[in-house]
Amino acid sequence: MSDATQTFQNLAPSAGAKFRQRTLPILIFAACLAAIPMVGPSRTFYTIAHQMGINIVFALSYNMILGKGGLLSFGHAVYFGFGGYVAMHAMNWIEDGSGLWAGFPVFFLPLVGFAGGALAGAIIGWPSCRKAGTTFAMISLGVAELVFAAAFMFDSFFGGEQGISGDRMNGVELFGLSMGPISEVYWFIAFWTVVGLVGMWAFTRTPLGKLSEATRDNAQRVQFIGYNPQRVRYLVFIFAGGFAGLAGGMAAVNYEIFTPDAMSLVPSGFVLIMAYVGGITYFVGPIFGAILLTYMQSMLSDFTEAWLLYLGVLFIAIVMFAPRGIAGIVFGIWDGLRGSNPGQYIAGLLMKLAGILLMLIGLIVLVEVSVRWSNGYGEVYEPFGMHLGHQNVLSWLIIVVTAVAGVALTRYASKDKEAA
Amino acid sequence: DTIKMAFIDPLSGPFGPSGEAAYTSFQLAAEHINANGGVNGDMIEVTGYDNKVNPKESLVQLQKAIDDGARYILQGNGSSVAAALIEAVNKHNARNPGEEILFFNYAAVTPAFTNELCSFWHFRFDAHADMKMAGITDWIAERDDIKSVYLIGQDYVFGQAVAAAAESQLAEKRPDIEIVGNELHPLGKVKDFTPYIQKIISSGADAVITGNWGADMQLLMKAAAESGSDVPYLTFYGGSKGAVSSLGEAGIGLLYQVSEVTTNLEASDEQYALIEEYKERFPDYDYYYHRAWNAMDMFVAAAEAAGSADPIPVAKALEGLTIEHAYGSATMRAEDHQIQQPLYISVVSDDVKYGVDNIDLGWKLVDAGTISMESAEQPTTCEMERPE
Amino acid sequence: MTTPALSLDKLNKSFGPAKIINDVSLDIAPGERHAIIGPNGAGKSTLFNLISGLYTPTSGTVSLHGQDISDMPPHEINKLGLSRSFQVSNIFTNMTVRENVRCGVLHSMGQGYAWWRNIGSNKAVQQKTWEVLEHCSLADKANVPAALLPYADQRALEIAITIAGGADVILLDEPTAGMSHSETARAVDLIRRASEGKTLVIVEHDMGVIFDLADRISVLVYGEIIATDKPEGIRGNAAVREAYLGDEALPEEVTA
Amino acid sequence: METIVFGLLNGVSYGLLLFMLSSGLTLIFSMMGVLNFAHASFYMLGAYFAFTITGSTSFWIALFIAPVLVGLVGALVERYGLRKVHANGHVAELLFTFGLAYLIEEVVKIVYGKTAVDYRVPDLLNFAAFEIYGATFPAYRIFVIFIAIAMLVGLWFLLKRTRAGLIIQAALTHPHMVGHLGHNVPFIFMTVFGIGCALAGLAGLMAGNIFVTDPAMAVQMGPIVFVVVVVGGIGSLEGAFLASLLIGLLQNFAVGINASFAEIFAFTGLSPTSEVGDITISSLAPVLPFLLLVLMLIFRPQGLMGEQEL
Amino acid sequence: MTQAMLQVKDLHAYYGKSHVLRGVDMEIMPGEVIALLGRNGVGRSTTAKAIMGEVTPRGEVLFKGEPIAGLESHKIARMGLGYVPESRDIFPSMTVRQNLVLGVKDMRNPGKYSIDEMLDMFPNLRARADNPAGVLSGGEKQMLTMCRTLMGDPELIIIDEPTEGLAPKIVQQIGDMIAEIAKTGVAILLVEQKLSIALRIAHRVYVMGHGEIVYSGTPAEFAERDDVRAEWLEV
Ligand SMILES: Nc1ncnc2c1ncn2[C@@H]1O[C@H](COP(=O)(O)OP(=O)(O)OP(=O)(O)O)[C@@H](O)[C@H]1O
Ligand SMILES: Nc1ncnc2c1ncn2[C@@H]1O[C@H](COP(=O)(O)OP(=O)(O)OP(=O)(O)O)[C@@H](O)[C@H]1O
Ligand SMILES: CC(C)C[C@H](N)C(=O)O
Ligand SMILES: [Mg+2]
Ligand SMILES: [Mg+2]
Repeated sequence: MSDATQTFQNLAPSAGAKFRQRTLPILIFAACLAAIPMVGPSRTFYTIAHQMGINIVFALSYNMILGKGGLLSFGHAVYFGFGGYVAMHAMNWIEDGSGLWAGFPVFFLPLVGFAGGALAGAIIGWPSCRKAGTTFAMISLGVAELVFAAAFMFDSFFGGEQGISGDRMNGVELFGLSMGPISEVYWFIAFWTVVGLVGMWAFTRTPLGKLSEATRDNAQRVQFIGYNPQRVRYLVFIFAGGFAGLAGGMAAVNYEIFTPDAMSLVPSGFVLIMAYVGGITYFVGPIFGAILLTYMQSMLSDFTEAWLLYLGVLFIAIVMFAPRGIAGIVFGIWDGLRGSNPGQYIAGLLMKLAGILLMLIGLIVLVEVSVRWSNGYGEVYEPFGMHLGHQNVLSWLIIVVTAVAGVALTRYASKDKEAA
Repeated sequence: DTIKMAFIDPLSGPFGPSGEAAYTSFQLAAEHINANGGVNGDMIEVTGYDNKVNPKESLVQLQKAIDDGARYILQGNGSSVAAALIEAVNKHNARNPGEEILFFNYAAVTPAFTNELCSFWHFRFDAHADMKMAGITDWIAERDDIKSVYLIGQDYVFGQAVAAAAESQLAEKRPDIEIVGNELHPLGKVKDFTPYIQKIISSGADAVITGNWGADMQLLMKAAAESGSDVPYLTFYGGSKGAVSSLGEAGIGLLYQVSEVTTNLEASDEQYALIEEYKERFPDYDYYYHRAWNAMDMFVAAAEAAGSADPIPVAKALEGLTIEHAYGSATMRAEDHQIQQPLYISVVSDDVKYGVDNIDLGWKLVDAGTISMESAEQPTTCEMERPE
Repeated sequence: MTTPALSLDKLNKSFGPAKIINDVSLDIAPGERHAIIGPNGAGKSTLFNLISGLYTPTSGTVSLHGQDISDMPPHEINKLGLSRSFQVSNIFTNMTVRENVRCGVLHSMGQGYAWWRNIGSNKAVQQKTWEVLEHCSLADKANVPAALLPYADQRALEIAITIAGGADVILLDEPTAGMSHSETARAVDLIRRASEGKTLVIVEHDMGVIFDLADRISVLVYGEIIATDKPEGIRGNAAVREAYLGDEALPEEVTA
Repeated sequence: METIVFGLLNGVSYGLLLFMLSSGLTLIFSMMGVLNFAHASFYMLGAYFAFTITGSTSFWIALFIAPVLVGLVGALVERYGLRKVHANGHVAELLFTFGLAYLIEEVVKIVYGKTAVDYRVPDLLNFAAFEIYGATFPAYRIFVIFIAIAMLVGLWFLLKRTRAGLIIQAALTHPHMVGHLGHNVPFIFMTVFGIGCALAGLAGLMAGNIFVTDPAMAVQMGPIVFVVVVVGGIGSLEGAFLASLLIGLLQNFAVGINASFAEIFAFTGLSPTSEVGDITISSLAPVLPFLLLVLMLIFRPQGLMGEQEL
Repeated sequence: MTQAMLQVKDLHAYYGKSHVLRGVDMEIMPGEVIALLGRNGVGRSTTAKAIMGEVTPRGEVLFKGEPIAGLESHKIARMGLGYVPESRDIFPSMTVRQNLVLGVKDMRNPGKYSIDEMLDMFPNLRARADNPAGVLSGGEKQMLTMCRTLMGDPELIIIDEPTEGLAPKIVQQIGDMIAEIAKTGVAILLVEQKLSIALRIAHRVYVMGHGEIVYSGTPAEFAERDDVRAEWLEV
């Protein structure tokens, strides 16, 4: 038996591997976060970074139920919203200094958000987690609309159109942070992003986390190893709600306002897209998705009005051609590079990339020319000093040639790969 | 350098046209100012930020605007947004001394903003709801044939303020009038007002008072036309895009509006030229937001008086400033930063110089429809904190 | 007389008008290896579904060690010590083999729905997982994702998950379906070892397996048990031969 | 009394519009198992196409061309998009249509602008059909009712009476078998998707001028369509019809009722908390369909007339 | 030498990872009735499905010399292959007549049988022509599926377990019917478990075991081979 004992330990990854694969990435991530303020970033940078932090936690929490739990929800923003609202109210209680709240630091409001989100998850999850699959998806849609519409009726909690706002510069100061200027809020966001990330990562390593994956893969079988899949789903759902609420609490402190729109289908759809584009089969996928999409949302929207169109194209392309998302692509490339024939792999990859790039150029020119044409303000798309109006033959030439060449090249590259 | 102004308002969705109409007005005003040499030699740049009439989104856009270097915020579409902006601007200015920003509110008319919620950083360039409602109720007070009134409005601060003002002012001026309906509907979500119109018809009301604007105004009129309703509509924003054309001929003599000007008031040729230039540039819209010119002109006057385009000196110079504009004079009351100016009640008519919505109907001043600056003035409870 | 490990009493199951299981009564003693055979669509899998709680009987009772379990949900029944496998492999395809088995082990190790502790930190769980893997000759494939296993190994994993929880009554539904000869032999060996000292109920079409393993055999035809006997008895039972082989035209050759 | 009559009239005409919109989705969902999230986007396309065609020709030409165009777009989407995703399961399909909804909305914004277009009721039908309790009922709405009923009959006939309908119905439960009989199931699916989209397009054409033709119309209608289909029962045309009427009536009656919870509670002798009491029945109107959806899914997942669960 | 109607060469098929067909070879000549025997689960139905394109085949399948492996099923059907699956798959809510209508591939160019002729041939069905097919008895359903397939004018029909779950008398009837159809020149691949009927009507038998053909011969030859039966068919 002693023999077996030795071997079974070898089955699990070694302590070194564990450190390399699990602890190290998180340490690096945290170190990056800590290093950022040293380079003296701009206001804009902070604004986006905060949004990213919030979205990372939100998207990860969504993936607890979609990726790890196999439940497609169209209403995850409800829990984000509940968490945010509860935190918002708590912020106001802190300001009023009423009772216990007088001594509660604003810094810890995300915990209140967690409680709010988890509570909402516990209430709403009770009826909805009895089902899975499409039924669950439809219930989540119905609940989302229901809560959103009801939010305009209960003004004392949701604040109607105007929402609830507050002031984060109250209560006990922690770590010498007044929480006023944006650069101080940064530490708050960074801290809770890491907490959320570590918390959700740890969750995947617990029995419940594993059971959640088992229930996703095969709910029927879970019954026959002694677990009630409904209960597994329910518990996971509460946690996902809690972490969404945590993100909501972060948002409450960051924006100091919550409106019912935070619970509408739009943010619910956005978090779905973030998680899916990032890659729902990987823990880190949603992080990629959150970073990319937040960036697109805030920066791309400055460059082009049609950024949502690009987002739609990106999403559909991912659904059709890369269902494992960005993370899948990244890890796929990584594997390819370490595969048997990296040289050939790189060649194929470059060819594909070139093809995609060409298609992208065609698409961008098409969209940008059209946008300006449709706006009718007589503006003209002028990349790299070119003058691409809608009456310019060159514009249409670029569009057609690049698109055709791109498609052809990509096809050729994939054929090549298959043959190999 | 350039003076950056951020226009934070809806540029898409059901209230997009309201935002666009104002955005184009501010841009044209800025162009003219720049063409005349700018402000102390500096050029003005007005950039649009779409907020979808959502307060939270507005704060995101505000942040962006500040990051982009804007020191002046222009907003008007929606008091819910304005409330959030006032608060955010107050906080920003408290937390970032030296980087102050000013908020020029050109249309969000909830009275509280220049009363209990007043702020040094906020200036309002439109008459607030109590002022406008006073105009309407004075007019009703004279009309003995109106015995019952139906109130319909949007369910948010502004709509609530309108309803409250109507109730209290009518109770005072015409206690005999019965309020047969007081309905608030969701903001920008109703697509078919037919059931509401039918409720109005069955209530037998003699007049309807509404503060609706944007699509909510237009669709209300569309449903009224379809249901053949013939009650008069006393509105703040009958001038919203599409409202007049939705009613068509049926609107003549029925659709009223109280506003700071209409294009059919007497004016100089210069002003007529401006109206025509606007129409030429933006054929989808009509010259409606005269207050955009007022706001910009007052800004220029203040900045020139202060000799600086920095927010604090400009704000101080704005207090008590009076300008002459195309239709008379306007004064920024120092106490509460509420503009004071005459108001006009007009009604849809086919006998006008300028039609709206690209049809021949337009707004014509009603008899005794001019409300002087003095009678439009309302007291304020504002206690303002001013920086050193 | 000892209480039977598993006892069916006048069990009936209908889907709408279709009566699939018809008055089935059967006692299986502790430690017995019992086989159920019968033509396609006879109701064998349905019977398993009734016993394991996936379906509730239309009438009649199922008892486990004398306790009525007819109306219990599957996970409750599982907790009482009954475990089953499936005719079509029913494993957690996106997990590794080790994780699959570990999921099967968790409950019996008192891990419950715990979310506050690391799954890897419990030595007993790891130990038990390892034992089961070893037992089912899957240890060398422990870190392979289950979906990538060869078919025969998936079937072995199916059995591994079934026995991992340490149940003392085990139901196997066609464990060797789709396996080649040599794979079947390996599977039989595994089943024999895994059911040591336990009660086993097995459904199989492969008669070699049945006669090799079973202490007793029941023949189910159109929802009714037409015979229950020792293997030799079944082999010689004409009714069974007819029902199962459908060889009624060649009676004289059957005796050969 | 007036409330009841008005509620009935408006409820029925709104309900029938909903039916037009959801019948296409019912068709697609029941045949292909695809919960088409972009369905309302095709409805929007119908309205915009109708607007364009009406502008250059007339409403009556648009009436025929716009739905066909939308149907073609739908068929292309099926052929070059959905079919590829099909192998990855229903969730992938659903996500595909979800992304498609985004895409269509953005394209519409680029082509037609971000605000509403002025798509009007044709002059020929722009008159009052009759007057009742001082309010008139527009002729166009009668036209809508008429078209919706024609559509119900037509669809029913198509599904139950023709060989093509037989094939479609058979492919619904036994796609493989239908293939073995020599019928081209993928082509059928493409056609069905096209027809479903065309129906949505027709609904858009009819409704775009009653309501508003703007880029938000899809998002606004989308969820309600799901409510109809799910409440009606998967794959049941009759169910969808019933559910549409039910929701139409429910919403319109609710708007007409002034009572608040406080009054209702007072009537039953209970005392509500102030905020719940302030809620009026009419303000509940937007919530009701979703309440119905959630309750239905929890207590009767197969819907009103459906046979199987979602 | 006449061209074979159907040739199957080294056919493999998988369900996910499980290798169900491991190189099946067989050949069917025009007008021939072939019985495919074997124990439960050896892969007979899978063979039929792989030929018909319901399961992805690997290997070669030639129909009248033309490769059909991997084609979509409707194309295979249109080339002249009929298939009666194990699950029968009648359309239960449609009438018998409607079921038959669906068997016709092209309405403008119907096959040699009209619906009336079909119903004349099977008086049982005529009596129920306008009833929903769902109410038919098991035997009648089996007849209906075969008639439906005949409506499409196939040159080869693959019939999977036509007698499963049927009473002996009906089994007899179905057997006669198949023999009847064969006489019209249609080749038949009969997947059967019941030796009696298989041996009565087949011209040749194939025996399958573990995804391969393990024996082939005429019924008379097969009758001599107790060893094959013992190893591959019996308990
Ligand atoms: N949920 C259900 N609803 C309706 N009928 C069912 C259901 N489950 C099984 N049946 C029917 O019950 C009968 C028995 O099925 P079962 O799966 O128990 O057979 P089996 O003996 O296991 O056959 P096999 O050897 O092919 O596995 C079949 O006719 C089947 O169609
Ligand atoms: N859809 C499927 N998925 C996975 N395995 C399958 C599937 N269908 C059949 N099998 C397996 O493939 C093997 C061959 O099945 P097939 O249906 O071809 O057998 P058969 O010889 O026709 O037997 P019978 O019809 O008597 O059950 C069996 O082991 C069966 O369990
Ligand atoms: C644009 C305006 C009509 C806005 C409205 N007056 C409000 O205060 O909300
Ligand atoms: Mg079975
Ligand atoms: Mg078979």
